[in-house]
Amino acid sequence: YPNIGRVATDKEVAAWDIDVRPDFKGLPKGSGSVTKGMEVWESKCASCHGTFGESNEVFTPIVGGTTKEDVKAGKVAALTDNKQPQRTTLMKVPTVSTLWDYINRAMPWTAPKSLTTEEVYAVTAYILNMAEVLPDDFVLSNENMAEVQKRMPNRNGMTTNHGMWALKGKADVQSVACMKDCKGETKIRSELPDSARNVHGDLSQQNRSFGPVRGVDTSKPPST
Amino acid sequence: YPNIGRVATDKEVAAWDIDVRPDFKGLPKGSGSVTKGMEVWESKCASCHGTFGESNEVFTPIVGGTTKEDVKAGKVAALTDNKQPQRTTLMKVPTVSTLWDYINRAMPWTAPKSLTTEEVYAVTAYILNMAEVLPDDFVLSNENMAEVQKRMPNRNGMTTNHGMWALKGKADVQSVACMKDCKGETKIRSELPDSARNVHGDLSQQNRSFGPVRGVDTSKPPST
Amino acid sequence: GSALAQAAASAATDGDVNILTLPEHSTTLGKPVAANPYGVPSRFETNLLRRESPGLTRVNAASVSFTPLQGLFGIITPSGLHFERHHQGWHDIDPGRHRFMVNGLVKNPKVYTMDDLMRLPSVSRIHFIECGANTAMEWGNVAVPAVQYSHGMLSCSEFTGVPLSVLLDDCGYDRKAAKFILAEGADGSGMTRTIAIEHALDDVIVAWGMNGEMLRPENGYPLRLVVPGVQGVSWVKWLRRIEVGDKPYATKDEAIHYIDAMPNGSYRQYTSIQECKSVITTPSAGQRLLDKGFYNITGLAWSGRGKIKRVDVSVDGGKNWRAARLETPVLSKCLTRFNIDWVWDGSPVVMQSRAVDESGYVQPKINELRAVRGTKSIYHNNAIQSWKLDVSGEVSNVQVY
Amino acid sequence: GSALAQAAASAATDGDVNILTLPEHSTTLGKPVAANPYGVPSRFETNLLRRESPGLTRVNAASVSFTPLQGLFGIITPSGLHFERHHQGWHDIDPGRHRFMVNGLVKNPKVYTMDDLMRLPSVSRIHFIECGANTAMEWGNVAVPAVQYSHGMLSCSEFTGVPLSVLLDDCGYDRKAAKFILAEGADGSGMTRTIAIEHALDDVIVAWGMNGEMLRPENGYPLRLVVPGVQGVSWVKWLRRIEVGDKPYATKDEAIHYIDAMPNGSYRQYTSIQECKSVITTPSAGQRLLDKGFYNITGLAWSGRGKIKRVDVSVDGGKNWRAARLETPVLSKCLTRFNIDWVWDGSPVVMQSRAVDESGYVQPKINELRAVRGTKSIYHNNAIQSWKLDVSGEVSNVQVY
Ligand code: HEC
Ligand code: HEC
Ligand SMILES: [Ca+2]
Ligand SMILES: [Ca+2]
Ligand SMILES: [Ca+2]
Ligand SMILES: [Ca+2]
Ligand SMILES: [Ca+2]
Ligand SMILES: [Ca+2]
Ligand SMILES: [Co+2]
Ligand SMILES: [Co+2]
Repeated sequence: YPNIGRVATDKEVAAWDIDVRPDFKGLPKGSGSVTKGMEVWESKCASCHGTFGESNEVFTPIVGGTTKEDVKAGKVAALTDNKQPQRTTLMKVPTVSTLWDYINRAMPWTAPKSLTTEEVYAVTAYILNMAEVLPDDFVLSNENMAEVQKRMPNRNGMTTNHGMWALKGKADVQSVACMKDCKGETKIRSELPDSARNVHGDLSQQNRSFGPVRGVDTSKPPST
Repeated sequence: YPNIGRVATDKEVAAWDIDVRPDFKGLPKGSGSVTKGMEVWESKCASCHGTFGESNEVFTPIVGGTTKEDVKAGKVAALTDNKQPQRTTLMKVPTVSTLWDYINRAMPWTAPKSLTTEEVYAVTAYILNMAEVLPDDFVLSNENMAEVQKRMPNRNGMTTNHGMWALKGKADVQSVACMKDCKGETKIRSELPDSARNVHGDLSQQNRSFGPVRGVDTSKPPST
Repeated sequence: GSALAQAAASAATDGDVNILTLPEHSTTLGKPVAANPYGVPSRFETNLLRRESPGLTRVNAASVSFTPLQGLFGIITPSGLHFERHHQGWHDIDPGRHRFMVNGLVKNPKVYTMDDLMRLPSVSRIHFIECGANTAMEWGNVAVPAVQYSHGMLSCSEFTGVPLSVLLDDCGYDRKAAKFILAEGADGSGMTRTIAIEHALDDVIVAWGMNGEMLRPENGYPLRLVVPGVQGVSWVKWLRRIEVGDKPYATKDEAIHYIDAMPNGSYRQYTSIQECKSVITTPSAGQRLLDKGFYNITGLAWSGRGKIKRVDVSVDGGKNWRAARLETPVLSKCLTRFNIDWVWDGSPVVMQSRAVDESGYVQPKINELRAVRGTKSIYHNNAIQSWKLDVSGEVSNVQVY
Repeated sequence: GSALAQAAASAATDGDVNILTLPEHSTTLGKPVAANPYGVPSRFETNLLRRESPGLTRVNAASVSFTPLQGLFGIITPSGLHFERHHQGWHDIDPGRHRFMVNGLVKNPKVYTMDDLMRLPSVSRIHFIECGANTAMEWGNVAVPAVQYSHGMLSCSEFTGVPLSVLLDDCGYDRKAAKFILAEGADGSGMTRTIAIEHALDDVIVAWGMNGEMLRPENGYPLRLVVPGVQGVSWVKWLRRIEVGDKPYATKDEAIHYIDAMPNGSYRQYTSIQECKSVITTPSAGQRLLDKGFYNITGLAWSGRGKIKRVDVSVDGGKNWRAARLETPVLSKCLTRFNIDWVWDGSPVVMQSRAVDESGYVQPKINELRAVRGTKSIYHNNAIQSWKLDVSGEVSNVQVY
């Protein structure tokens, strides 16, 4: 394609190529301590995510629901027993690179990409410290990330054994299209709770005032 | 389709079924004189179409370009010799029903469907009188419309001998898709006159400021 | 190209400042969802608008606004840019009070509300609509500076409605006597057009939907006729009535206008089908190429007689032609977008496209059209369009044969 | 139905006053062309809007607005009503300053301007986009009152752009080593998603056009990735970069979200394909039928694995099914609208639709999904949707099995 595009300079690639993979390809050299991370957290993160990463105010909690046993097993038990009311970030995330990469590119939310490399290392360390994955005196660095990965509470929590990635993958749920006198129960198992009827506003205002149907006036209870 | 639509009442059909066909189906009983038509014209039509139907202000002229010979022949000569600068309504219209129907449904332009039946007869008569198709003392009515039709200057001016009506009609122009070393002249026969360059405004403002091309700044002459 | 120049300049050094210095949107929080509950185009998209052609008509309520084909993609016309042609202005009609009537040669003349109509079995189909007067200004010599004005009485949308055949059946139309229908609008002009019963029963739709939502007011809200393949004037807007009859109606717009002047002084009446046509939209007249090198030549082809079979493109004024890629799906009586690779070496070029439809009809040259129909015809100009590219990069409108 | 009542009342006498007394728009002159150079919907079309679901997210710049499927027609989503999902808000980016980079396992890492990209060979294709979290609120019990909220993270548009394969070729990607690509956005979230190279080379488009015009800002203006069949989060908006790599990237939205919780406590990672699904849009929950009699039941079906083969509709809660009419063209990874005739006799009804795609996959019941995936899965709920019609005419959301 003559005269279309041009070769990127090294500096241009460096400016944008910020992704960090699970094998730490892309991870810049550097380090940051838990102590420094606490400073970063309290000044730049806690207002949204809570002092302990527990806040549900702007997003689901980041920290919580993981145990020392999970760190050993690499599988978060609360994901099976469902005792934790919400699934926190640390309960789910299998890879420490994911945290590093995401904080580096997107946090703090209103000033993404404003953290220094040290700050990203530090605050990542601090989050893992809050979750008791890393000790108080830990200094996270490109050198020891692989070791830290081995302590991620849900590092063994993922499977790619399913058919929803490959274009010709096999579906896990196999239904059958019965056409006549189909067996099995056809009972109503769940209905809209009354409390949810008008939560989205009056539906009569969310449909046309003409046509085959009208919107239901959900500010009133159902007529039956 | 159970419970869809309902039968129209006679009055409803009468209120809307106003079309008048070339065979005068739909023409209501009534009449109107050329004299009365002149009143209507001067009070309700002339401001737009001109006192003699000649105005080019809001639309092409209604009257003009037809002759006594055309009335006899039923074919307007100026359509062949192209001596008339513009083709007026009366040069083209083959059917008097068309005038009656259109004036009745659409004129005057800012108050369509406001004329009485008598006014429509009258002003139709007056237009034909201006064109010297009908005499000054004529009274047009549902009874004599068929006679008037026989005096329409271009009543024989139409042909339906073409392939552009039927779904499978035969095309009149048959080109051939030559692919290589095609013969025949490929000369530029006509170019945009300089005077037309900027008439539609500056084209640089009518194209995106990015993409494969830019709009030409037509406020300046071409660069060659 | 200040952006281009800038990019080139900084590229010579460390790189493009637009890359090296992260843009504001990469380092700040953006706007919330539903900031626009009904979204609008970017603030940078203010140039492509429906525009009038000065002097084409004398009053702008009986006039045309043209679709900016020069910058559109694919086949769907954004509804906000659909061309307009009104004869007595447009209205925003209350759909709750709109009524639709079928009368004439039917067992039961009926009245339908919008509620009634929208309960009936509906279909959605993508069709082009072209005004019979599209490209009229160019029957004689070159007259307009851009494809918006030469070809912009052309749009293409997904229309939804009930097949007219369903309604005619519902009213019990007279299968023996019925030969024509009359469609009538509710606007001041009471626009009326005759349609053959075969066509009416074939693929005509009484439509309320356009591109997924209700028709826009300018396009007939809440109801218009869709008459695939036929000139736009028959797609009666603000539709209020269909009459079934046994003779054509010779309405104003089929006895005084939309008639085709022949060289022998006669007029062809009832010419309604829009024959096969195509045009290159980018690059096109009034545009400037910034650079030599690769370009995707792209344009539109359509036929009122069915599907597009092939589009050929010439970049040497018609001596040699190459078949372009047709985008899929190729649908009947619908725009088909074509694309073809091309490298501009900086020399002057005349580019043209030529469409062939499934009936085998080949889009003609303007001189071929004129040989049969003369130069006064106005309507139905489907000639091959030529664009001249100058060494300066400027493209202009020319006629070539 | 005051209009209905009025019509009925007057019909008893001489007829409907809306017919007998000509409406104002039939007796006056309307508005001129280009009154709106970029047109907008009728003043009577103010109810169908993108809306949020209260409580779904805590901040509205990392949230969703839903498409009002309950009143749309055909398959094209009006661009103003395209659903929104932003992670760090939306921006209206200056296209003159926007750059696109390809790097990684390529011979030449390259930078393209919008000018460059839009000169390349382009394609236009109609595809659905569905958020992986569409219908998530209903993995457990019934939670939302209308199809806008249960299924409205779904839209369908004609997208135009350059095939990603063209760009990868242009940069000389490493045919042996390349296994994945990473797509990255220019917004604050720098949205990143991994895509398999087979998919990237298949039908992925680097798109600038949507429904004939440029993308809307909320949908990624001026550039987004189109990844047909795959959940919306991969259709990276405000696209700035593609990296070619040999391993997946486990980005935040593929390691913490858009992972599917299984009953054994594990998560399925890299589940991207949107499996076959359908829903009746009219009548649907939150709507009321005014009357017994004929209705056109209509809805949408789609599959990330190709074309829709069949859609069945039941009006007895799943005991008996009839095949619906599919509107044409039926396109791959595109919405397909279905319609079926139905007469309501006034008794209670549970209506459902069930789609089958060309792979033979049958849209499952919610209990069949749960039997495999449990109730915590959130994403990829493609269960059969049931609507209950009450004797009062009110339709509501229920789960039936
Ligand atoms: C102004 C509010 C705000 C601030 C300040 C903020 N965040 Fe966030 N954070 C959010 C929101 C909102 C999200 C969810 C974004 C989304 O939906 O993609 C989020 C997501 C995250 C996540 C991913 C959680 C998950 O499960 O997806 C991490 C990790 C995170 N923030 C860390 C931080 C760190 C570290 C800082 C400070 C350096 C910080 N945040 C500052 C609002 C904030
Ligand atoms: C306010 C301006 C105005 C007034 C007043 C007016 N007209 Fe018109 N007339 C027009 C315009 C504009 C058109 C073209 C409409 C169109 O484009 O369809 C027209 C068209 C016509 C035509 C059709 C001409 C053709 O060739 O299509 C006839 C006949 C006509 N008018 C007769 C009348 C009569 C009779 C009256 C009075 C009773 C009248 N007009 C009053 C503006 C006016
Ligand atoms: Ca260049
Ligand atoms: Ca990288
Ligand atoms: Ca706090
Ligand atoms: Ca009824
Ligand atoms: Ca009649
Ligand atoms: Ca005058
Ligand atoms: Co027209
Ligand atoms: Co999503």
